[in-house]
Amino acid sequence: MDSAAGITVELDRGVHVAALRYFDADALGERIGALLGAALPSEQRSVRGRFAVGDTPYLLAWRSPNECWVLCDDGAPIEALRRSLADSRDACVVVQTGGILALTIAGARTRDLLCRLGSAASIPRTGEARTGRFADITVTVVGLAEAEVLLLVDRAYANHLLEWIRATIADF
Amino acid sequence: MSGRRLAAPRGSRIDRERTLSFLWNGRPYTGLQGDTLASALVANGVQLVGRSFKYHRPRGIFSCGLEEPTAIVDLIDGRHRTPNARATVVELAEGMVAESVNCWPSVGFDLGAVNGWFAPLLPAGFYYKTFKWPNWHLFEPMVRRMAGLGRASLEADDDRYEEVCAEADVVVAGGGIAGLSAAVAAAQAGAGTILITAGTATGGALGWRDDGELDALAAKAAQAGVRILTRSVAFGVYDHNLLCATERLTGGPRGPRGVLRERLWKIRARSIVSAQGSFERPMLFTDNDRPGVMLAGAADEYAHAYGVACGRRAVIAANSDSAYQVAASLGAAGVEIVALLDRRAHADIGAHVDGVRVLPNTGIDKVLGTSAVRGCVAVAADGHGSRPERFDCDLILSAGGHAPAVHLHSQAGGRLRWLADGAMFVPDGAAPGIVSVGGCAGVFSRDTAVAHALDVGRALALGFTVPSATPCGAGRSLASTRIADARGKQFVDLQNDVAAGDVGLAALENYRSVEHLKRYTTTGMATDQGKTSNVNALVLMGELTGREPAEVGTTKFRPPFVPASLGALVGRRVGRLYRPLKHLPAAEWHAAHGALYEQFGNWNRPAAYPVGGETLHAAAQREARTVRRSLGVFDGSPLGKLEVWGPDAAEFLDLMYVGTMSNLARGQARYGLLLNENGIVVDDGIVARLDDHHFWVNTTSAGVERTASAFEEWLQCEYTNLRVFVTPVTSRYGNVTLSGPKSWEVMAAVGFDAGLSPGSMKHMTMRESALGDVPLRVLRASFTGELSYEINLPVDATTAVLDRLWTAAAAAGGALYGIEALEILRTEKGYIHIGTDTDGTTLPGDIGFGRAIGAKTANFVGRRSLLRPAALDPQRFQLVALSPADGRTQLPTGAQIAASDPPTTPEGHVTSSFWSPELGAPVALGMLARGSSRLGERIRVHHLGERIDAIVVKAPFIDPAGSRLHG
Amino acid sequence: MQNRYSAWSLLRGAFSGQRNWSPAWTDAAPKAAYDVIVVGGGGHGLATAYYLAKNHGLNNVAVIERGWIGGGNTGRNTTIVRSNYLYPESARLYDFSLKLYEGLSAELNFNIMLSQRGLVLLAHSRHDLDAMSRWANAMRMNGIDAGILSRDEVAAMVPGLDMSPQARIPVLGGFTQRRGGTARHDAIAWGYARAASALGVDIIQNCEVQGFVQEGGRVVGVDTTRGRINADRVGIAAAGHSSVLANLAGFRLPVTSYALQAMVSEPLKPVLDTVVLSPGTGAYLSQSDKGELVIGAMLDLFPSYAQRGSFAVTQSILAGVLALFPAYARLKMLRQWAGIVDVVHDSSPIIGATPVPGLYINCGWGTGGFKGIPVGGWTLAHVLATGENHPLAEPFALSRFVTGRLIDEAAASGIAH
Amino acid sequence: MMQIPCILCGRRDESEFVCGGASHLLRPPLEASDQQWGDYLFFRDNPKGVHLERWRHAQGCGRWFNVARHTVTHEILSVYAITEPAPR
Repeated sequence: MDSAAGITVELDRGVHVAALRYFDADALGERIGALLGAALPSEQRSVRGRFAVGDTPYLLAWRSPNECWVLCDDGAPIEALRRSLADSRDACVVVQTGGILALTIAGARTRDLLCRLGSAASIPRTGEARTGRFADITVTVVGLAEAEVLLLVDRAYANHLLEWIRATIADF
Repeated sequence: MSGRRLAAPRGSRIDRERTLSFLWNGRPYTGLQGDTLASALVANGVQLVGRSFKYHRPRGIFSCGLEEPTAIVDLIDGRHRTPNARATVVELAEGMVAESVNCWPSVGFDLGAVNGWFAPLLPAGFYYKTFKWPNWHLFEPMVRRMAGLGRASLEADDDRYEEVCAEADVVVAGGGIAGLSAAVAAAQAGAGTILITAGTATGGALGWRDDGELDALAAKAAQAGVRILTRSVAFGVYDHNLLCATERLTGGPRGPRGVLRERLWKIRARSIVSAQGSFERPMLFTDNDRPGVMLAGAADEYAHAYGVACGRRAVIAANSDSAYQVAASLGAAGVEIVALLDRRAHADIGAHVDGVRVLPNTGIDKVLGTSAVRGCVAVAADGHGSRPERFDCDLILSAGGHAPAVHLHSQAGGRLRWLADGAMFVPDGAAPGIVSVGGCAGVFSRDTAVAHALDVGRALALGFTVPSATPCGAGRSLASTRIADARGKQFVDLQNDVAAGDVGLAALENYRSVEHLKRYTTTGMATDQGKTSNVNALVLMGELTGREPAEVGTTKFRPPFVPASLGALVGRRVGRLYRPLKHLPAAEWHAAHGALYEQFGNWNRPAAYPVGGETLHAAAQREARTVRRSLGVFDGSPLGKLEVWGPDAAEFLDLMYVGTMSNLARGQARYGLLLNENGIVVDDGIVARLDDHHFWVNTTSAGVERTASAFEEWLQCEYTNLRVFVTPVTSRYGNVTLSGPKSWEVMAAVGFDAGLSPGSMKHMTMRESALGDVPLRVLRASFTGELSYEINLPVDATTAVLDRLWTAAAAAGGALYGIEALEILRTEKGYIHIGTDTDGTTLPGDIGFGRAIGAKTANFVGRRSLLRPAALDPQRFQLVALSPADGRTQLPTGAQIAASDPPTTPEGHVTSSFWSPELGAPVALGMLARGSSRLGERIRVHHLGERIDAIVVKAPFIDPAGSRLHG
Repeated sequence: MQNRYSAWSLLRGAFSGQRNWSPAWTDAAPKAAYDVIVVGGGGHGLATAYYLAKNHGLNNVAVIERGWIGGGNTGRNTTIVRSNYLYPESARLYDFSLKLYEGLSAELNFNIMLSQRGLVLLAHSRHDLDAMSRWANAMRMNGIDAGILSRDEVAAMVPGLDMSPQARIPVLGGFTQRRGGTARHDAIAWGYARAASALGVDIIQNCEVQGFVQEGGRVVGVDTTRGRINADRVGIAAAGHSSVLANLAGFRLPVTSYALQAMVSEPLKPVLDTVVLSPGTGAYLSQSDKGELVIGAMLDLFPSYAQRGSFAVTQSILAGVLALFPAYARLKMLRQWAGIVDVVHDSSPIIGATPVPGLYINCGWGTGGFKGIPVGGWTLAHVLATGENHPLAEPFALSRFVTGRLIDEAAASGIAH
Repeated sequence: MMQIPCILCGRRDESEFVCGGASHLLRPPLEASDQQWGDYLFFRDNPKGVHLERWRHAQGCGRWFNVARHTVTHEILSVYAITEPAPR
């Protein structure tokens, strides 16, 4: 964990991530509604809910019209989701755990940090998931609360992002 | 030594209680908190601060702001130098060290001043006319030494810079009264507003004249929530209303890590308000560059804002009503105004001043004094009338009118018009997204400026458009600031030493377009970017060529409005943050096992694992030999990995790759070559079928993003009917590759499933398996020609599995191997490396894929390009294997193949070349004209003058039957 | 009658109060007809006119310029001249150009300040080293000077480079063409204009071509903002605006116009003697005789006719410069601008006939037009005068985009890894 | 630096996108002549004015879409789906 006045940054090692891919969110809605208990997120939105089985909390983050990321602290529900779609010709689940890393940033200066990483237009409001250019790389930022965001980044670039963040908050 | 500190209450910006010491040209001085370096120098009576660019004439402080042409200094802090700082905007700090530029040995005695003696030989553009014989090379080194201003240090800058992005409804550039008014009105009407101001507080250059209104506005701004950036200058307007500014940070004391020195602001605004005021235009008179000649408004600002008098007795040379205000104001501050020489006829003068002798139709004929002004001689400006009159003075103030700072307006694409009355260029209507207020709109009447700015602020907040301001308040000025029949040098561009005569020469020689004028004479191209010289230059050109200034026009205004430091423009993108470098999931493990890291593409990868002081070469030889004899362990994690899924995935991959993928059985894998639409080979890889509609695609490490992008583009833009997803999974999977005859033996020892054994799993197949609870995707494919297993596994398990495999491999006599050994191994087998053995001209037929294409019926990307005449040319370069004729001499990579010595047309080149530890001889690949039909032929390669004979041989060099692949 | 430029003429100037000088070129009003019209008053167009008169004895020639001569890419580039090209066709073309440059100050009696201080290409990886070995050897085979530099040699030639072990962009060595360097860009335009004008060529500024007059499918003249001008041979040398003119004449080109940025720092005492190119970062720079660092960028990668340049590209190129030269962070950017370059798929020029008989073109130089000015003019003049493409230009005909015989100088330095 | 209105994500900085060049090119079949194939591969209108081109929100949602943009002012007149016909 890194911190400075008004901000903490923490790499979340335990998170499981999968890409849920679908041709048509509406058509798929019914099929996985039973599993997720919620509709897939619309453009640039994120959805929080609990898996029907096991009541495990998850977060869905919109990536594109054909993809959203499923985040969960447990791998089992994601594997269950993958298996339940295994015979589908309309959707699939690609596990990305370890390949996509999650950083939680919280504190009053969260927005100050984000606007030192990327353009204001790419910074999400609470409840949004915006993918954009931060620290010159692609990052999906999920607005969890007023002063709390989740950053999702390709593992290969996570170091770069963390170094940029550390250099920035060292000057806070 | 005529400058001096005035008594309080003069000096609204300084704190007389806080003294600061500084070094100027090696001598200690003191100034006050709030001083600029320039104001402190003036207060200390320092008048000579620099030397001009070409003639090395003595120069003083000319202005009080960012338009400064002559007081250019180097700042020195510790090991670092900041060259070419403008003393007029450098905030004085305790311990500051500054020195003059472009003079040697000292600013007082500068040997470069001999140039001044030869000035008649050095008119504008003289260098185009001479130094040709015998050769410019003889003269150039001398010219280079003479040129340049400050000195740069070659020590890496350890200060830091950062970039901040912001959005605003309204951003106001300029914190003077007009800008502040606009910002307050906008914020009060509900707009998110940012105000950018150069000073330490709002108020602008005329802030010291405040009567309380500014303070009231500043309070309102704070109340309305205007975000104010002080010490900041907006330097550029870019597409779609992006305003960029730099903010100077004071940062506190310098620690060992340096300081955060500057901040770049990138502000995307719905509306931009330009309120950057205006620059005073100097008068053109003979020797108008002498220390002690300066802008009138600047002397006024020094007196009132810094409590510094620039002289005791001043003569004002005027072409503008503003001079009268300065006369009164400076007189009140204790500077004696000897005379006000107004170049205009009596009828044009719209102001007056009590107690000052005003001479209409009068200008300066000459300035007395060289390193300091001692006086001047005045004559009738129109060349008729009274006889010359001499004035003793130590200060000459130049008040030629004003040039609105139309820069941001013009950068945004706004047009300009010439206002004959005020003799100035003003915005001609509004440019999209930007409105000018105050001085930069030509509005010099304070009340009108405030009223207009308030309207503008309010309207922009509410989304209305506002009519442009009507310029007013400047009075009448003449376009020309020069007297008739001026003799000697009247400097137009003070820093670049461009005199009126140079403009005349440009006119005479037909360099009449304003751009030719600029380029031929270099006027306006100095570090002050022509802020005080451009209008005078083009007015003069107009006079000389019978054109109005509007016809001559201005050069284009481009960012930056003021020079911006490269560090600030780059922000955090320095050092490791310049470009992300990717690290292996098991990076630390490899480091602990002796990896010698090198960058390959944007990956940091082990080139080899030297032991016991081995060189890279020796290590790679040992590693390659070990792979062939027993086994090697390789981290292939960077290998590109894509999952291609969907009902149409097979059809799609057929369209993408040269090879056919739709007839792969489940679990089978095939080599694929990817072309661009022009038929050029751009990537290769292996496609494995996991399920009917599910494929695993390996690409090259560097090519994965390009390949994934190409797939997406074809899917989204051309094959829109295909139902396929391409999901990159490179980072999700680690890849540990075992290669060598003992590969399976070691895997079996570690406990891998027996179903993976060479007996039950064939070459070019993929199996899903598991090691304990670690799920695996194991591919049998080989880039070494040996029995190989590419074990793809969840990335977080990479280090653990790698460690287990290595423990067993080491016990079996194996080696870790890096990229260099891999290159040796694949070259021995004649396997190509795209981008090394191929280039931007290589077609699949050139590397042996002609027959595969013939067999395929389906279309694929780039196929039509392979039917053009160029693709069918029998002379094409084709991939060959090469051996040195003597069996010993390694063919250098990049060597050219040609039968005769240069100059000649090469018929090929060596693309990959290594020493084979297995053969004890060199092996090489190359591209050779008609290569595939030249087996056994003797060729000659050329490398930097050296010639080596070689034989075209059959690939591969090792195991032609390919039996080793199968274990 | 023009002055001859020399030290003596300057001395006469000193004694005459600089009143002895004549116009460098004469501004002409358009005549009704010419033997040849050259559209475009940049370096290429002016050189074409000069060589038409000089090499082919054609003096009844007009150069038509929309704005002011040398105001396009000729006056907006980073002034680098070099001939380090990979393929024999390009090597011959560009080296012919460099050789013409080497004699140009004397030939034009105008100091173009050709400064062959050498250029250094930086190798940032072993792949780069191999590619540069190929490059250097290819050049040597084509009879052009080239050499390989070790890491230490690069460090000695280019002070200030970050050679530390932790450098993000390591420098492993390099490649040099010692005859490479810079020339004064404006002087090329003015020098050719002056020499062409002296040979009787009409230089017509502020005259925009609005259409090509055709009869029986052949070009017979141009319509301009200053009226119709007849000529049955017309050459186009308009760089980034070539497509606009081609569209007027009724055909398309394999060209896309992009903004290419450049910028200069404030003038400094000498810090950099050679031209430095870093293909890995996209940055290239040199220090002008005035002391400014002249920095070139990669393209703004979207079609544009705006001579501005995107700030994102400015930042990215300066980041590349600072990655190589960390000390330069304290320097300041003084000016930034962009030229509109005519980019062709294979980064090689197009010289020769167009689909319209009588109309010839010289374009497609993309980011490298400045170094090609002399040969571009030489070969366009040749085809205008003789109707036959010059042998040097033959491989660069428009037809290669149909046959596929591209001369790929962009990708020649290697693509995928 | 422009702002490109992504059809899904709204206005974002130009640096998040890549431009794919002219839109609405018709890909000829294998049987096309060399001339037709060359026209498709290389020859472009390259207008000084409104250009119909495709962009991808590469560092965002990854979508390709069409943009009508002026090549001098860089003003964006419209954005529309990649499958939509050219606006008249």
